[in-house]
Amino acid sequence: MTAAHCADPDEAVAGIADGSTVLVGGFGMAGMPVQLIDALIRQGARDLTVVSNNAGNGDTGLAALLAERRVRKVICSFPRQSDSWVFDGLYRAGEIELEVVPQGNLAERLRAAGAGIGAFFCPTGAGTPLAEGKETRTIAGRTHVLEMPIHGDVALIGAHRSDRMGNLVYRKTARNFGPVMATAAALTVAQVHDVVEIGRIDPEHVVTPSIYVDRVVAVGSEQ
Amino acid sequence: MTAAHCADPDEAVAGIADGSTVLVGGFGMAGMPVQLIDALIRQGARDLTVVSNNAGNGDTGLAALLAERRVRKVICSFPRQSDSWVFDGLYRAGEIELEVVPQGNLAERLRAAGAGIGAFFCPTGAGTPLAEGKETRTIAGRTHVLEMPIHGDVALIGAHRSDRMGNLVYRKTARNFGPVMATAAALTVAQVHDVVEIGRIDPEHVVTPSIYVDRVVAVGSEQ
Amino acid sequence: MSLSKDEMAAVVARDIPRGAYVNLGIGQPTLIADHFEPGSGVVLHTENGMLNMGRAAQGPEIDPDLTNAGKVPVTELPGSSYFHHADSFAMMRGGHLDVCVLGAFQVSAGGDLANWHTGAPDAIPAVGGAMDLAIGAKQVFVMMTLFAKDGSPKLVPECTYPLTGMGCVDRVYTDLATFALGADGVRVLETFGTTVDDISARLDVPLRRA
Amino acid sequence: MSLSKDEMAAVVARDIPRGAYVNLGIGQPTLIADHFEPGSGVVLHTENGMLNMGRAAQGPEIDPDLTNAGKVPVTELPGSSYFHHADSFAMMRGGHLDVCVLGAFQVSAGGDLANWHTGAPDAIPAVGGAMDLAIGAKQVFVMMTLFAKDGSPKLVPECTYPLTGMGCVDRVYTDLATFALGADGVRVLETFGTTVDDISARLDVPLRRA
Repeated sequence: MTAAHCADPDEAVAGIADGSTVLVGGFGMAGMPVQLIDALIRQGARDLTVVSNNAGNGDTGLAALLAERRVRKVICSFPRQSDSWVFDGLYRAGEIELEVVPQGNLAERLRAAGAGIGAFFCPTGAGTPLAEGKETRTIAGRTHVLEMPIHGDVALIGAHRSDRMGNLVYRKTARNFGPVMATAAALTVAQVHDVVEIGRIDPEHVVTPSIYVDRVVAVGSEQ
Repeated sequence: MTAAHCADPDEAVAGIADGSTVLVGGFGMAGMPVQLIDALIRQGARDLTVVSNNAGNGDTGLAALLAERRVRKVICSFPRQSDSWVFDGLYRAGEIELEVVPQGNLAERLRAAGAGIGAFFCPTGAGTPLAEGKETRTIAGRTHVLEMPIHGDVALIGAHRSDRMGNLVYRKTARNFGPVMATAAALTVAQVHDVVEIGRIDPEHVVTPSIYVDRVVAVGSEQ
Repeated sequence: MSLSKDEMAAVVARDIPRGAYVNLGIGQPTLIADHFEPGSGVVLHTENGMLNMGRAAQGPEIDPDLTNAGKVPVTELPGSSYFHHADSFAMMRGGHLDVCVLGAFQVSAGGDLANWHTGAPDAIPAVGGAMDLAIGAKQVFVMMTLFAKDGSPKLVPECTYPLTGMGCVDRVYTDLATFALGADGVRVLETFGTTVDDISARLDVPLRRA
Repeated sequence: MSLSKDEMAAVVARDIPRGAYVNLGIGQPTLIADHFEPGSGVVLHTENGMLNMGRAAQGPEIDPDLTNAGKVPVTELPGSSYFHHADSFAMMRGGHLDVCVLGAFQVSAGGDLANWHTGAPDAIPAVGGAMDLAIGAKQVFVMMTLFAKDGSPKLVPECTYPLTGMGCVDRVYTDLATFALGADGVRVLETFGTTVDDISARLDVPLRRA
């Protein structure tokens, strides 16, 4: 169905259930759906699994969600950063589960979920601790590891612009995980800087076609 | 390396070896690299495996290549068309090998080759004659079939425009197989309507990044 | 009176929800596009890489770079988008289309679909995107006559033609009746110029009334 | 004299072919970008979705939507392109980059790479894109000091730290020497302010002369 246009971020995250797997876009601050995460904090869902490249920075956004003890598990490629003290503290206290996934496997497992791929073999991580316990197979003389899709109940992504149908475009490296996560979740929510009339985005330039977008909320110009 | 700009289609297809697997873009005439195929006919390589959605129409292009007995095997999703008499005749005479692949598997197997995926499981074709002899596995309660990548020695594709680096954009549904095949071949050759200076294609709008393009030839405006 | 092709298309169109993302298979299902109500918001997908496809192109609208999966020139609607073949089939195979409508040679009571190959030994096999659509869409509708030209039923206990997909068909729209296929068997939703009893007498498939 | 970080970066830059597509890992390898000759045509990839990345952004050039993999604001060069994360890693994993340069804790004589985890029991694991780069690029270069701060060698018979990739390193650029790794073992290509004999005496790895 054509994307619903929400009045504010709270409406955009309404109904996210306890126990959901939430895909959160962004790489650093680029493409990070800050207002949607803040709304998710207000919304109250708990026992969440968060799939994102990092595990929160400073005391805001994802880190604030973690600090509220709302996240049971983080699936990410790089939790450890200079300002990831909230995650670090929870992890060292044994109060949060962590699955570290090579960044390419993270992206490809999300894509697989969106593309109807049940599992795939790839060489990343073969012979390393991150492949321990996983099925392997030699293909074309090389060890491959079997990887499974990561499906989201919800994807929260940041994009640049949407049209009224929900077609999305991004800006520069803020594109990152958004287009992939949009395909991998049952409910995709996008925050955008602005929403334009249908026909104002050239069909050749659409990055995320409207079929993947369920809810859109405009959060105004870039900070 | 930055794409080489060829003076004509003959230079663009120079060096294609006998026995090569040649990926040929296009869906119907949209995106069909007509001038490159004509040049391949003049170039003389034989014993080819051609991977394309169809198996030639009328007496020109792919059909002409087939008629010259230069193709050992066709891998495609839909060989049978109202004007595929050249292929039909060779097939019925037992003079050409055919592997019929569901169109989505064709696209996904090409993508896998370009993306470093050694094999993948998907439900397409499970329980049908096209999955006979293939490994299957039940994932999430559903029968999946193991599919292998299709690597090309050469990809011949038609795009709309290139810049001097080899970044490509396409027009409308002529995009089809070009971007996927460009990633799946050791040598990718693109025919385009025109070549523009670097910087004239917006980095947000590039569909095939220059890294995938080895040779470009401008063939002038659309017929 | 049994339904004409156009009337069948209208019945299918009526059952497609407003705003649905839909793929209409090559052949008869393309007729359905003419029967959506104005403002239905139905968005058509074509597997050669486009969403929000418009009607067939006429005269000067014809652009060789813009065709549907049947290679017929078409138009684009505002809000359309283009994507490459792997992305297009990922959309189909990943379960994102709400409905696809396919033609068929045979459908079994268990929802198996046969629509790509008659099994004739001299036929050249050609499958296109049928197997991907059959397994991918949230709902798979079939549109066909209920009986072949030789009078044999096309809704059968088991397909004798080679399969396109297993247990994938949800609804069968025919000239004589509409059927819903599910875990509880085959239900007749509607009949056209005939009765459930008459149809039942001509099929080898047990039928339930709606 | 052993090489400074900047001098090591210059040595690596010299060995990267003109026009190559290159990924420079976070940390020391980013210094290499300053040493390509004008007109080298080297195209830098950053795994967060860009080809033809320019230098670090200064002052008003800073755009929060344009960073490198280290999250440092950067600039774009004419002819750049943007793509999403799955496409970006497909580019890496599919073998399309000519060279990647990574830092390392240890490299084994057989080309195993350890650069993501010290194995310390209280360390929080974090891998980023290192494992994908290690297996994906056509040539994997490592840039590191030859000895750790405690004097232990980082070019070793077998890695004791957890692996990033198996048998993936082609060249090792250090402050004291450059090594080529291959089926014939470890060859010293060049030394800096020292001799092969001196290095040999301090490593547990048999060395061949270029």
